[in-house]
Amino acid sequence: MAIEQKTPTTRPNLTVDLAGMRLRNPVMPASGTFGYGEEYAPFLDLEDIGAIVTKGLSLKPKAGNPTPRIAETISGMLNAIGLQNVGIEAFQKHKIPFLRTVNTPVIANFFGNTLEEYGAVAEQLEEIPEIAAAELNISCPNVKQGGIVFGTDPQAASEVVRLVRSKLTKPLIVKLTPNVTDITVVAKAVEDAGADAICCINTLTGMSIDIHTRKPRLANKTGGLSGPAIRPVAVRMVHQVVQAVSVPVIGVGGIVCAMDALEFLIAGATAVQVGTANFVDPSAMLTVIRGIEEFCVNEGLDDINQLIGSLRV
Amino acid sequence: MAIEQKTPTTRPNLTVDLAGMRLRNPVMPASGTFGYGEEYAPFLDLEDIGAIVTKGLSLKPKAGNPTPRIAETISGMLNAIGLQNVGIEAFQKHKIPFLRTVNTPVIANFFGNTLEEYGAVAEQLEEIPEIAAAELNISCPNVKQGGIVFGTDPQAASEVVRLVRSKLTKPLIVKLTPNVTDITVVAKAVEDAGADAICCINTLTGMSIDIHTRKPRLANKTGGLSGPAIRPVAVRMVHQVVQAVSVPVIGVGGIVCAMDALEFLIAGATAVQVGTANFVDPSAMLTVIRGIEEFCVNEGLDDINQLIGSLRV
Amino acid sequence: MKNYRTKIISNQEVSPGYYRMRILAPGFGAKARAGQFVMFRVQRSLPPLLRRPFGIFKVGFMEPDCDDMPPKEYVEILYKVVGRGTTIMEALHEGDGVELLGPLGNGFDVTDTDGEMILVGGGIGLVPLYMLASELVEHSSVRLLMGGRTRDDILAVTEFERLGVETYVSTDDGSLGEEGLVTKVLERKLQKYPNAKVFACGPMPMLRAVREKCLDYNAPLQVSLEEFMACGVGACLGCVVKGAGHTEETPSYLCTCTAGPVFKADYLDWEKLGQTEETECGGCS
Amino acid sequence: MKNYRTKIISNQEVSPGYYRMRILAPGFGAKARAGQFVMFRVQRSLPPLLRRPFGIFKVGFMEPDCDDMPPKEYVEILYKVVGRGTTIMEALHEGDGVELLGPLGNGFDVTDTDGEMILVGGGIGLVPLYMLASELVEHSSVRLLMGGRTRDDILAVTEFERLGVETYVSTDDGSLGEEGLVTKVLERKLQKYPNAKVFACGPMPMLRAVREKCLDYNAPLQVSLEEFMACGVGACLGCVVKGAGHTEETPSYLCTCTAGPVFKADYLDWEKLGQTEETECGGCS
Ligand SMILES: Cc1cc2nc3c(=O)[nH]c(=O)nc-3n(C[C@H](O)[C@H](O)[C@H](O)COP(=O)(O)OP(=O)(O)OC[C@H]3O[C@@H](n4cnc5c(N)ncnc54)[C@H](O)[C@@H]3O)c2cc1C
Ligand SMILES: Cc1cc2nc3c(=O)[nH]c(=O)nc-3n(C[C@H](O)[C@H](O)[C@H](O)COP(=O)(O)OP(=O)(O)OC[C@H]3O[C@@H](n4cnc5c(N)ncnc54)[C@H](O)[C@@H]3O)c2cc1C
Ligand SMILES: Cc1cc2nc3c(=O)[nH]c(=O)nc-3n(C[C@H](O)[C@H](O)[C@H](O)COP(=O)(O)O)c2cc1C
Ligand SMILES: Cc1cc2nc3c(=O)[nH]c(=O)nc-3n(C[C@H](O)[C@H](O)[C@H](O)COP(=O)(O)O)c2cc1C
Ligand code: FES
Ligand code: FES
Repeated sequence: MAIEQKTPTTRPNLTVDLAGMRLRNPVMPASGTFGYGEEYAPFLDLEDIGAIVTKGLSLKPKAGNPTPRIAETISGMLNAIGLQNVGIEAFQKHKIPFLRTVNTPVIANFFGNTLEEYGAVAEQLEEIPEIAAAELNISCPNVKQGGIVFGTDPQAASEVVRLVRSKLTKPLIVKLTPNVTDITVVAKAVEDAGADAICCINTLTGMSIDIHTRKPRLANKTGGLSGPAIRPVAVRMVHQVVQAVSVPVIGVGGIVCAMDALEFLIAGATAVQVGTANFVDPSAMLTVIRGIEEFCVNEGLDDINQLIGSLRV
Repeated sequence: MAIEQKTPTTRPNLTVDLAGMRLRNPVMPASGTFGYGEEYAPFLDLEDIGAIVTKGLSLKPKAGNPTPRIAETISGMLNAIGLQNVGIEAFQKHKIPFLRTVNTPVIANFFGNTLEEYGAVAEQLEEIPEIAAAELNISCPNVKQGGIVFGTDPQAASEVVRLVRSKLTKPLIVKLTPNVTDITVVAKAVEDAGADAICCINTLTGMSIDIHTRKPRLANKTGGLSGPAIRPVAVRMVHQVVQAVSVPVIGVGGIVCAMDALEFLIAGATAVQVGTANFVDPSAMLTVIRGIEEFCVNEGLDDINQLIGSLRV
Repeated sequence: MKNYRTKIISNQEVSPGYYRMRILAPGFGAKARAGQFVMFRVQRSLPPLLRRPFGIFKVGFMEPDCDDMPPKEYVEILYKVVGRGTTIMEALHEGDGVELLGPLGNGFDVTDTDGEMILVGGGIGLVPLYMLASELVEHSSVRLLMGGRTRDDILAVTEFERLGVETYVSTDDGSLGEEGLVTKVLERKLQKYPNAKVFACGPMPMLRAVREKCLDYNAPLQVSLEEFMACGVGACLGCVVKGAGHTEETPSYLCTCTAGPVFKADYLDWEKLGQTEETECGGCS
Repeated sequence: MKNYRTKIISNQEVSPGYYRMRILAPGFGAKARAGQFVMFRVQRSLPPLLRRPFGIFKVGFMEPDCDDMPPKEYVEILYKVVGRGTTIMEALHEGDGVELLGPLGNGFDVTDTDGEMILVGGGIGLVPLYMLASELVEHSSVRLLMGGRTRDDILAVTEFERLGVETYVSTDDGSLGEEGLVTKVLERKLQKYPNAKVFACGPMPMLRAVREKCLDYNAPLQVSLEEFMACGVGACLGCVVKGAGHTEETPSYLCTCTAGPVFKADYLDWEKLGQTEETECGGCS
């Protein structure tokens, strides 16, 4: 009896508060690597993870890029999906009914190619009750501004966040691109513009060439580098952003196992996202969650929050 | 007889012209990974490689950072050596005598923490006849400008290149940092300021945390990420820079074997540098050179220059 | 579908550069349908990072190791060594631990059993046709037209014959069977059997030629396609092909991993299938 | 020194978590000196990326495989399984191909053979002491003080005895030999032999304690250090320690791989040895 009672009390608390949401644990998928949730339902219980993050949504359906869209690199992969998605309307009609049945907060990742598009999607997300929070991807080229990426310009980033904020009362997470000189400048800009949390990083722009055909491996020439290869860059940026802002930060980039996730948490991330690793192992997130729990037990911590930001410098 | 004669004539030409230098082949070490040349002399014939590139030199000897200075990451490594070097004077006195005996062009990598320091080193390099060319590393913090890195600001980059150019008649290679939003802007700035060639990339800033001690793995907290992990980023940037400028480009970042080097050459690099791979295999450069030659033979090319920039897009 | 963490039963070279690997997979066969595939994890440590897709060649049961054990259910793949992952695979041995996600994807539609069944396989494209043949021979007369560059690329033909399939071999260099392209044989068969249904898997130029012939003779065609895959379950959107009627304005992209790998030929946009096109966007995701 | 592309002769667990690996290395022994090390390439493919440094435990010759063959010259390392690289190493077998760079670094100075020789080894720090002992026993009387946490960390002691070395074992938990720290034994020996010379290798706290005792008794000390290494040949400057007299203004950094791994204790700055300090610069290279 005594032993039986002990087990539950020694299980560490893994719940974290993120921008007004309470998550059962700090582990969620990275947008674009988990479809709309349903795709991975056969492989893991969606009620075991902290949140579900959808593929990036846009106002209208988006066709994406020609193939090849993916290429493997050393300890990483390049992708140039081109943000293919069903569009916000079809999402609500065809994907929400399934998500409604899952007792896990749904975070809708979204984007636009113009300021207006961003605003319009935000308005619609506000109206979908099943969506707990929105994750704003600002790694997209601003077609009106000659294709400069919103997220590489603090001014443009601030503007889009301000607009979206004005349409959205739900928690707003802003996801930053790492392809910038100083990520803290953009982080501060989006915090000032009203972000409730910051997610970093998106993919590093990369390229790979097939030396036999002498063509780029991706039809789009360049693509986004993800996977373990980029983890040191992601950890560095998360650490920098945590120092620079006071809103919570979600760490993402190259997480495969619990040790990787712990680096981000110790650096100060309130939650983490697992991306490419889902492709390698559909139950990767469960392994990460179990490993974090085990680590807390071994370190004698009864609450994950004692770990977050515990970096000794 | 006929066969004997055939062999030499079918050996492809590997010599390339780089900023006024003629190199026997396009493969050289990346600065900081090959000491001052002598360290690797027991392992490979220094007259087999295209050039020797020294560890970064400064006006005065530099102590560098505390240890740990290196940490392994997935398919890469982080370093925060802190640019330890013997200083230009000791270099001339103790390292040049050996280099004089080697019939391979010596490229001196150098840096400063102020504009004046950069200028002063350039003046001294100009006076050392054994030095064929100078490689200007602008990835250093400008101590006078509050530590902003010269190479992340096109203005500052231009200024330092202009100054160095005014002191140096030897070929001037400028080495760029990848930690910028748009590397083509910096590339154009340094070309305009008088660079004869551009070398990219230096290391990506990264960080790794020991989850057990909860400390950064490097005493310096952050360090430079190098090795195969960064290759897709390097290839992308080399491709971008080749499009943006008309001076030759040296490609560096994650090259381990000939296939890797060929990606850069096809993307338009006139030469390549091998860095971290020297640590893994001291004869890595020879393997790369042999592999490039073999590739040319297999592709029926009699001149490496037919390959350079042959990307099909 | 599920992720099997399991072991290799055997891994043998059957022709130069081609291997057959049997993997222990209890419960797999009942779910697997002809034309489906698995995502194989080459090794637990990196690299290579991503899983590799392989068609299901066979499913079945082997004698148990001893009397009181259940028979060992297996899935068998047949693969060609082409790159990094398959080079690691060829060195694997009986008893080595592997991971296998499957069965995945959309298989052949075998509901309509009328008429002659003609299977066209090019090299390693033969793989999904074996299970298909096993199902089809129950109701129909089945012919396999098997093509390859040389005799080394002609695989497992006797096994098809043992099923009762009539087989026709052609090689580019004439080193086995008829010299020339498999479509030459196909044309003769289509002339002979006006009611034939065609099922094809192989390199894109072959599929394209098969498609032309089937259009000429008005024969329904199903093809199995290959695309680069990261996830295999419809999550990454890396493996799409264009559906019939695809335009820039009304795009129709189909996932090879979920809508395929087997498609009815008419559902596809053959215009640019298997060709690389270029665009230029930021390409972040 | 050179890069040996060679094969493993044997790789055996000698105590829980400790392995001895013999590697074929013709011509190695003639160049190797006590205290030197090798850079071992764990595998040809990644990861791990970097080589791992290991002390040279032994060099020697084995019986040839048959009459007409030359005897097989080998180098032997003794390693503890601690992380990714060594975990891969423990699974290696006879005949597996490996690469080995060496012999590298600066070994023990054994020119002065006067007086008693006291070797102090902590756990795996025993490794470089075996070759040292073999050389020293020629001219001097040699004592080995071997410490470890438990009996499992006490290695190869009988081999030292076979050389004619007097050995003293102590363990933290008393599971073998004397209970307590090896420095307790050292103190007794230093009291007894005022002319002793000390050679030590082991964890930093042990080295620090040994250093204190040697200062107390005015005994010359040589220590073998460990630092993270990328190149092993003085090129990367990753492995430095501070030399005696190091200041911010007149810095003196010594490469562990070339100036060491063996240092005369007086040449080192013991203040911060083995401690992590912090600075903050761009840290690009
Ligand atoms: C649905 C499907 C079924 C397949 N069935 C079989 C089969 O039964 N037998 C068989 O031998 N092969 C099959 N393939 C092809 C097989 O997946 C590739 O040959 C294999 O992934 C190559 O791996 P590699 O690491 O050896 O090659 P790599 O070194 O990665 O690349 C070599 C070449 O293989 C191809 N390739 C690499 N990765 C993929 C990928 N993820 N998807 C598709 N092609 C890739 C590319 O053309 C590349 O140029 C199938 C592919 C798909 C999509
Ligand atoms: C000159 C020298 C001689 C050595 N001799 C021996 C020996 O004879 N036997 C032995 O068992 N060990 C020896 N070591 C230590 C040995 O190099 C490490 O235990 C080994 O590199 C760990 O590799 P890993 O991949 O298993 O561990 P990792 O997973 O890389 O790391 C585990 C721990 O090992 C240590 N380590 C990792 N890489 C290095 C490195 N490049 N240099 C130093 N320490 C590292 C770190 O403390 C790290 O926390 C020696 C080290 C040096 C510098
Ligand atoms: C195939 C793929 C598709 C992606 N799609 C999106 C997306 O739609 N929106 C977004 O914000 N990020 C997208 N990303 C980026 C990931 O969410 C994540 O930031 C990145 O992959 C780094 O994490 P990882 O290394 O764990 O994969 C995508 C990544 C991949 C690999
Ligand atoms: C240990 C180390 C030291 C370096 N020192 C310098 C340096 O002094 N000057 C410089 O311009 N680059 C320096 N670099 C950067 C390399 O020259 C090269 O740009 C980078 O490592 C990427 O190439 P790689 O992936 O082949 O290593 C250093 C890199 C390493 C790993
Ligand atoms: S492989 Fe990921 S969607 Fe098809
Ligand atoms: S390990 Fe590179 S200098 Fe010592």
